[in-house]
Amino acid sequence: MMPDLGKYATAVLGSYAATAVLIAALVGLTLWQAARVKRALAEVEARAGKSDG
Amino acid sequence: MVMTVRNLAVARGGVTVLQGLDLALSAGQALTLRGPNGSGKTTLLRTLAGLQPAAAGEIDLNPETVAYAAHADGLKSTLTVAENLAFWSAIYGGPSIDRAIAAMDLAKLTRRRAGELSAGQKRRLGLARLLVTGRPLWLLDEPTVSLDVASVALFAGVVRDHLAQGGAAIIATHVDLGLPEATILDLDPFRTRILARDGFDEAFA
Amino acid sequence: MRALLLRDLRLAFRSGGGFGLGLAFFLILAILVPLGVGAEGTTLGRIAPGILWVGALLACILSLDRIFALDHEDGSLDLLATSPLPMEGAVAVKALAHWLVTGLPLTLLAPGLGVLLNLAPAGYPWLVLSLLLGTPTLSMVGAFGAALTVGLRRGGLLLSLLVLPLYVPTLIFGAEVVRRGAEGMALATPLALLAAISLGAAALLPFAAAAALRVNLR
Amino acid sequence: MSIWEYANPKKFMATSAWALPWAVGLTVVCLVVGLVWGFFFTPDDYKQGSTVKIIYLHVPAAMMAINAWVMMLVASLIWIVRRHHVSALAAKAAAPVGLTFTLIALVTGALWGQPMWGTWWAWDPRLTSFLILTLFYFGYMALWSAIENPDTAADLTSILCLVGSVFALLSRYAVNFWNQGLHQGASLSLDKEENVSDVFWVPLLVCIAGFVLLFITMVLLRTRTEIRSRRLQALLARERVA
Repeated sequence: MMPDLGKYATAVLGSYAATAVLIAALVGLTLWQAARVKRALAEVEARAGKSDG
Repeated sequence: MVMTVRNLAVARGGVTVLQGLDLALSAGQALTLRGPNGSGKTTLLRTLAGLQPAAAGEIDLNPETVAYAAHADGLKSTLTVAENLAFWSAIYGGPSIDRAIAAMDLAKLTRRRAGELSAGQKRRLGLARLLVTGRPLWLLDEPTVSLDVASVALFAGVVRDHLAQGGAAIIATHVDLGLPEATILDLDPFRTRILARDGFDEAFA
Repeated sequence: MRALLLRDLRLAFRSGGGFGLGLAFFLILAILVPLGVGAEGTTLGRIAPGILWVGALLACILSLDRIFALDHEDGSLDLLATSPLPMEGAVAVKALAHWLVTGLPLTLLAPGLGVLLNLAPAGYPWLVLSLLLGTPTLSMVGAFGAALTVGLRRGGLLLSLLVLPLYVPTLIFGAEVVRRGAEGMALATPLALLAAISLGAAALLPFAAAAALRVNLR
Repeated sequence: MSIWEYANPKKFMATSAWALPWAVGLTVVCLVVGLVWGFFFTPDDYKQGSTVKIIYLHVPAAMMAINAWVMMLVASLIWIVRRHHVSALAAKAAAPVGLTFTLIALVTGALWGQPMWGTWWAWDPRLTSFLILTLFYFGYMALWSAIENPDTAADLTSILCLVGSVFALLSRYAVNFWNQGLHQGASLSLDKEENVSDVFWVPLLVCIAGFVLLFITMVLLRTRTEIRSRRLQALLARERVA
């Protein structure tokens, strides 16, 4: 199944790996921030006793 | 009318601190703003001076008539007293500095550098700046800080002269200036106590 | 306007330090580079245009934060903002004052450092001319960056980060003029572009900088 | 109903909550189809060998790195002219995404350049422009994080984005000029689009669509976080005052 990349395997696989790492970092950071802010907001809203928005 | 304000609200850092203010000031009138720390005196003065936009309401005021004096005097410590005043006089195209120097009792200090003055002397120099602006409406933020009793009286006299010549002044202060003719405005009733649902950062709250 | 210019110049001369440091930095850089690169004349001569331009640029950055920060600290910026002087004019004048105490002396000092760096003789007039045309942009862009960061505590470092990328076109065209001049090639295009950027910056950036200052004073 | 209603935070939250699952799904589908197709089912280029497979990452990332900045410019303009908070926050949300794409373009470019040109890095005009673009992204993000008052930050970063765009464009031309001045007849050309044949072209289009969708998804998600964060700050401020 794996295509024969020949002598350029490092470059090609490296590119895909680096891209995967960078995108994973971005997605991970985004999700982490989203979860953190969402939780903090839920806490404050619960304290304020209202849940609109 | 030198200035009219209708239903004004002012905000500091996105939070409305004063609202529902109606003010009117005519030539020869002075207004003293009273209120505890953080009540919005400085914010109100900065809004009237045009440094920040009003959160709501209208301000009817020609910006070309205003001279603003903040907490900080805006003095350059390496310039002499005369140079400091002459600079502001040139910027405003105002009258010569002699009268201001005499009025604030700075004659003996003209050749001294501002950095060598005492705190009270600096303040006197800062207030003398008002006289070289040649502008009718003074907005003063705590003008008497670090002034001694004699200097406060001296300054009250300067303000009185200014009013007599058709000027006007709004003064935020804690101390009694000795200006009985000034109307006192207590800002406490206008403070935003119960924050309205859409009181601040209304797009998000 | 004239009063503000004279005041800023007087302040710069009285407080010393500020712009003198920039010149000293420029000089030190021109001494350090040969020590690091080696004394070989042709190498030095080849990189001299770039070194001189990068040095001028860095020396200029050193004093940028003083354009507005001092006035902001002592309150005179608030007072200037409420004065009859239009903010755009004040910004332009303060940038001009900055140029007069940094860019202009750097331009005058540069030929001397060119000697140290073994710049080709044909390059000298173009070195002076390119710096004369380019350093005003450095001051004007710097004033814009200083206006953006005026109220910030970590302003100085951030200012460099914001301003350096904006210096790229000026640096490229400026150094290119000197390089071509030193090698005796045609240099009308980079020279014209350098001048065009200066004119554009002087015409438009005061508005952006004044807008940023007004936001910061709010 | 006018399009500006979407600029209301509540309306935006509602709409984006509905759109987000679709965006995520389409992103995953496009990226998986495009990359699998490109990686496994396209032939090697006769000249570049298997390195041609990097094109499916490099070109879309490079395109979106620039488009992200353009989107930030438009959002900044909308904030300056119409003062819609969502717009300013969307610009803020897009910056890290644009930066990531820029880094991807640079890294994959270097990995591609090594076997093709025998060097990781060449001061080619395009590469240099992207390096400068990263600096712009860093400066923009640093300015956002340095200013406490969110509206002040929105104003100042918008002004920076506007001025920065002009200078970025100038830098692009300057860099082109500079490099031609340096190396006469540079042999390194990155103009792949011109000589891409259909075998590579179709999966490349799918990958480009995938990156566009990824950008949209990320910006939606990050903007939602920014709006929540603003609301959090507003509620905390209210608690302090009350």
